[in-house]
Amino acid sequence: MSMSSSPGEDLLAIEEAANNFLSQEYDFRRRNIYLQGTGNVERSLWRRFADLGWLGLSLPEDYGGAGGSAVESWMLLQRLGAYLVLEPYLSSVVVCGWPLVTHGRKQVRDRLLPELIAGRIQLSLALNEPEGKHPNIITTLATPMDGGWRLVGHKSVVLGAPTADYLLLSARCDAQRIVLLIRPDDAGVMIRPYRLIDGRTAGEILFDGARVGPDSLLAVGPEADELLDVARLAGAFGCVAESVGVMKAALAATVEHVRARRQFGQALSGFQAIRHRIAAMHIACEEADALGWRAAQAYSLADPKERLAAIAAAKSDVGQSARRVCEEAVQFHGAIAITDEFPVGHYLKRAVVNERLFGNSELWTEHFSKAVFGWP
Amino acid sequence: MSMSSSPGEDLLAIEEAANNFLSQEYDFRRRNIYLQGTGNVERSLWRRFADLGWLGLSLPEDYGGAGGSAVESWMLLQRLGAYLVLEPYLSSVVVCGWPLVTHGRKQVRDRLLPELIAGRIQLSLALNEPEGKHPNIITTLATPMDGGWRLVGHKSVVLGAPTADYLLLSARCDAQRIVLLIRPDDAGVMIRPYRLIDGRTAGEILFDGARVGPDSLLAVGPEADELLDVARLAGAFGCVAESVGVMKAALAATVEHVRARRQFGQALSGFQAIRHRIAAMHIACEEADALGWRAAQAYSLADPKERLAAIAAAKSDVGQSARRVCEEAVQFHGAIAITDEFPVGHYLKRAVVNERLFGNSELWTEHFSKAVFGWP
Amino acid sequence: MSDVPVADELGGFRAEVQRFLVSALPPELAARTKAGHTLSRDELMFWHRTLHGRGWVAPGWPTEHGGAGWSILQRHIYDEEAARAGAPSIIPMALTIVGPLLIAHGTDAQRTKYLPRILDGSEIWCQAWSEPEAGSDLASLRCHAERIGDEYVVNGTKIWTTFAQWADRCMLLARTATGDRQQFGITILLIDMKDPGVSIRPLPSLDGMHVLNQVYFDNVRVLVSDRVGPEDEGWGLLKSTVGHERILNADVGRARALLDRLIRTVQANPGAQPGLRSRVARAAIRLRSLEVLVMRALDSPDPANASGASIIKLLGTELQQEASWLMSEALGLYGLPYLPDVMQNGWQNEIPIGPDDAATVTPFYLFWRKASISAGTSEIMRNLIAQQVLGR
Amino acid sequence: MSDVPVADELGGFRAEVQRFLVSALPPELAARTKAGHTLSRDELMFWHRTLHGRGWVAPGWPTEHGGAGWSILQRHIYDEEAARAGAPSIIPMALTIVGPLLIAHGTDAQRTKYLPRILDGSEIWCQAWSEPEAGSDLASLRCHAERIGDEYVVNGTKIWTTFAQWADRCMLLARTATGDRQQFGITILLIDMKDPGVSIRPLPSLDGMHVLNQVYFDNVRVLVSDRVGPEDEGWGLLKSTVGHERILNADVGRARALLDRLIRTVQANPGAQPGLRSRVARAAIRLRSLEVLVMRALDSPDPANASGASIIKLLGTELQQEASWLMSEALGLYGLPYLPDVMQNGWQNEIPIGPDDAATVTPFYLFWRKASISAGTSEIMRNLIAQQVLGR
Repeated sequence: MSMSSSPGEDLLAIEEAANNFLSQEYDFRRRNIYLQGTGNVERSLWRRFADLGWLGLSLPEDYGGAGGSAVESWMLLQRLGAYLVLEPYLSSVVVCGWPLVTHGRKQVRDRLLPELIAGRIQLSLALNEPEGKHPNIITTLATPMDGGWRLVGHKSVVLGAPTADYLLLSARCDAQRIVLLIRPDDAGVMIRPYRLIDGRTAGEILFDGARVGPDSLLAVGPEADELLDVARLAGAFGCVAESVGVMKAALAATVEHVRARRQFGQALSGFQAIRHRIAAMHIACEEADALGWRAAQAYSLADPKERLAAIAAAKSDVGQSARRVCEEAVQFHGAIAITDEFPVGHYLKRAVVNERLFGNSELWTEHFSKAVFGWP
Repeated sequence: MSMSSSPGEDLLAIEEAANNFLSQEYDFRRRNIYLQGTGNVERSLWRRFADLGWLGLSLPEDYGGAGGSAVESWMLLQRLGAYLVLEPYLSSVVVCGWPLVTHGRKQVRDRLLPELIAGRIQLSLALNEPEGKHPNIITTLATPMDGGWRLVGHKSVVLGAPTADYLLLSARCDAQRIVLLIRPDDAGVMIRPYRLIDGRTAGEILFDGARVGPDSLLAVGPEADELLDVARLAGAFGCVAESVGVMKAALAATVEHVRARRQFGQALSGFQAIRHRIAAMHIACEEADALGWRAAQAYSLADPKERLAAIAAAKSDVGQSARRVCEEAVQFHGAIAITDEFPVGHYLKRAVVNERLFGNSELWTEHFSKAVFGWP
Repeated sequence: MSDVPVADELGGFRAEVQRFLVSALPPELAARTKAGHTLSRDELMFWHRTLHGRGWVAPGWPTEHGGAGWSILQRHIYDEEAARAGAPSIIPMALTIVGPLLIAHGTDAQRTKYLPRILDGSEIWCQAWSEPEAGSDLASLRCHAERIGDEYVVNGTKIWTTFAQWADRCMLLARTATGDRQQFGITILLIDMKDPGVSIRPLPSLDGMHVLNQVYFDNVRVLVSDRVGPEDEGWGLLKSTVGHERILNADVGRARALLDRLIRTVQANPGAQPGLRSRVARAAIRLRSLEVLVMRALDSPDPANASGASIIKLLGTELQQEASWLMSEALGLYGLPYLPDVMQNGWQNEIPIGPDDAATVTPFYLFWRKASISAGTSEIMRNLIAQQVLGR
Repeated sequence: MSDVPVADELGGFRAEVQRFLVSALPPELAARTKAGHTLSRDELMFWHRTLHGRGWVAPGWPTEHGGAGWSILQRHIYDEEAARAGAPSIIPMALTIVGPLLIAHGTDAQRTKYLPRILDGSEIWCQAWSEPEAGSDLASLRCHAERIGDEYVVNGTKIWTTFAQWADRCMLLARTATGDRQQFGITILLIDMKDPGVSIRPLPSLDGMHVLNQVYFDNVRVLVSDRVGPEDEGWGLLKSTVGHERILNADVGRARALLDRLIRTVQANPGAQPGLRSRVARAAIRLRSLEVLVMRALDSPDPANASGASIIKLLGTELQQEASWLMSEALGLYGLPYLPDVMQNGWQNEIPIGPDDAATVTPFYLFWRKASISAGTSEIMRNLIAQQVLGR
């Protein structure tokens, strides 16, 4: 198949539309108001995301989506990052929606995806556990009982959990992995909600003998493994896309600042040491954008190893470099960027969170080495 | 005990004397002439080193030395690095001489050390083997035979081997390690000599059934282990000291160059990006000097763990930072530094070799973690 | 981690400091400091008064003014031991700047009026220096004081004023004249924060805490008797007083406390990745070199102007920033929740989310990006270092 | 490593290049190139003539002048495949600079006289641009040409002249006038290296090899008919011609070949440390991003001036330097011996010291520090990038 090196006009149109909407409805002042909310009042915005076609952008037309591929989401997610959008788009649409296109019980998918695309529900993947860093280790136990399951365990730092209508829960059942679809208000499910440092919601989920019925089964065994793999890759890719948007926004703010701000009789942009470091920030943005774009395109490749390699390469690079670019942005802005009133520090927060979610740079460098060189 | 934070006047006098001699007898032009030699003609210089008191500087007075501690050598070794001295001071005096002060059979030590201090012999430690990076793995076999040993094995990249009068050889004998003192002209010992990229001599040593007599025994078992440990630490420390001298010299040359060289109508030293990077070079030199100084002082500490930690910290840092400072020096000098006629590239060569000898930064970072944090 | 070697004769002093800390520092307070909790005003002032009781609250002041009269080396030793023990850092402005300035350049009346209340903690001070358009280039400040009779009338605004919300008094840099040299025409005034025309806008930091403020002066009247030194000459007075602080600002004691905490975090987390461990070791190695550089600066005849002072400020802050990041990374996902109540009060009756002291770590990392910005940005430090090496 | 995605329509071209390389490139030569041996003049000229036989020796020239008329994308594809196959890089100066310059700005007589002998390899060219006091700031050059009748008389010296020792002819930048703008008054002259007054001083490089030279001109006489373009206007001609080269200079093909060699070295060395492996992976990841950036630049309407060109030059050379260092490091102690004969001729009848191709690695690392210096230093690239981002 033929691949392009940069987004074409159709994709740029998505970017422009997103900018138009977000600059109106999600400027930094409005965002601060949303941030004061409980995390659940913005369903009106969520429904507008649906109206804008964002929720179904890369989901199949059969379910009411636009049938796009990952490159369309690549454009949108960058904007959601750049505007520091708090809604659980990543956790709901990308991490849960994308795997449901191809994996899981068909009845469940056919029911959930149209609801998701229409903006009527939000989803969250309950995967991480407190014990280990490695997401493959699952200790939450699903014991078969009365045709359904009894759940005991603890899921930690679950992105989007507090507002989710459904949770995709990974658990161990006998020697296999299993993915169940449960509701936060199922008996025996307790969520401790909080915000992350970047303002997005997350929570601890405790299962103390919760009981769920037989219809909650989503996938089991190899099917569950694959679903979780797809979800993790989607999560990594989504973090990359958001963070590339974040770092570009941080760079743009910094360029504007150093041109305007004067010190010792000249604009900051006149100091060569600063100029060279801003050149380095720009290069980091270009490299990150190139890797993210390649990862987005890799979603259309038949070769799953190349897809893994492309996403791993991007997550490995962008995690760190987005944070470093944002640290530089803070440094060049000076003390103003240490205040919570000013957007630049929030770019750094978002970059920090995205660097760590779904595996950090070191982990994905290992994934890359394994996929490409066969190194253990 | 009381420790000072910087060298006092007595130590500065050693530095000054070394500078006086080397700037006369070992300027870069003369060095190039020495470099054209076979590697063995400079015994006249070696004997002058003895006359200057350098060979016995940190060796006991009983053997004719000056009875100094490691801090005296710290001053001298930096100068030997800064002047890119080719003589096997490090391999002979530091790597072999220092452990012989405290370890090995007394008859042998009593015979060798006075000869070494008087400049009549050179020594070399045959430790590394081609199989592994880790110096603890010894496969060279010493089989007891007729009261002596039969030797089969291969020692690789042995610093100073081509000019050594005696080799300290590590080998395996039954389940223990053993250190033997052999001569390069012993039957069955073959040396393939070469220069390293920095001009110092080294060689491969092949033992194909060589036979050595009972009097060649230097140490066996735990005594051999200790002797080799002391030698490795001494080698690491010596590389640090040399490289700190090298990086200071590279910085000094760079400072001179950027002040003199004009581009686009101003001195290079007027460009802020260059100024900040030269500040970083200076900081790297200060940090390296501080760690090296602390390591030199640690030789006087009773606590062997702190000595190991101090030397490991220094080798871990200085290996990399000396190379990076020299790479910057080359970059700022431009094309002239790519020519072999100009000293700056030779600083880089020396830094590269010292970074790798006796274990690289990564290895010594691990040693440090183990000694200080108990990490595996 | 081993101690940096220190001359014997101060061993006795170190032991005295240790004894005091053991007896005077409540374990709960030490635990809160070590866990990085945001301390309350009461907690900070409790420790201020405790130090005052021991005569140590103003370590650098001469004894005749109620100070401890310590050398900079003794101050360094105290800082080290205090950080190790988990003693809080008290609110510093009055003790490190205002006091020394008054002692050197104030009038007897000013000293009599202000110093005792600084020492006993009955008045908290802030320093109003930076302005929205004058940060690193402090001399370009514009907040203006006009002399009218025996008063100055101050108009303008100051920013990044630490603890202005608690301050009773303020040391202000105001412009009284403009000329060719920006440094000329700056005057130091002492202001009562309760005076009419003084108002404060809180500036919450990235960690959500309230430390920084913007202060507005709207026709605030100050008696000429509350001017320190001659009119227009404040810049020179200030430069001659701030001196030492750059070395102590590196706060090796705090860096070591941070690193110790980092190492405990990594130890407690056997899954920590090898790359992270290696970076932790590198940070520990850099701390060792910083310790030697600090000792060298302190041993030099004029520590304040020792050529190493800028390097120490730069390295010290970089190292603290690196350690705070590594600690956040070592916590993995548990470094991400934002729990402001827990940052202040610790876990009360709930089961902690993640390790006990996790909540303070990433917010500290975020707030502490400030370290390379305040008290001379890292860029200014590099300019100074380059000047020492290259001239001009 | 996977290929960068490329539009279908060039698949046929790539296959054609591959077929040619398989049939025309002797395996021994490919092996020597891949092992990094220093190739002889005969080997380089053999490959020059082979390419000439296929019509590909001047890929960027228009076909009417005997070139291949390739687009820059085709040239990139050729470079990739050539690097992968182990084809040598031929002596480039005449083909990438002199030829395009004569085609654009030369006279018919100059083209007729010089181009055929460039193409068939019967004349080797060097370019004499830099001077001891004019490196990055090339326009400050001082080598001087004085017009006397229908001749110029050249006096001065040039440095870093690659392969001057083999060159039959030289393209010289000489100063013919001085004025307010340094760029004015530079004239391009074509010189026969056998002319009286031309002499050469070899400048061995850090790897001990002889590639660079200093060239002296002592009253060398050049006919006005050997001037390219108008007097004093050489700078503008040159700038309009050098264009593309910056993207191709990044030489992604070579970077990938280096990285492939690096990965083989690491694979063959199971003791390679985890830190090293992780840095190798990082380099491979950066190569991926460079591939996309190069494709973007090549896809843009004006690749030579695409804003990415400076980034590509900077990243490409950094990546090659990093890969060459990592390869040296992966060899451990066997990266240290200096064996100049083996660098040129490989191991003959001896047992190799260390891995077969170890001898070329560290010398290449040393020599290749040049990559961030020549053809625009990394500092100049950063200046250009900053200008694009920040203006001014």
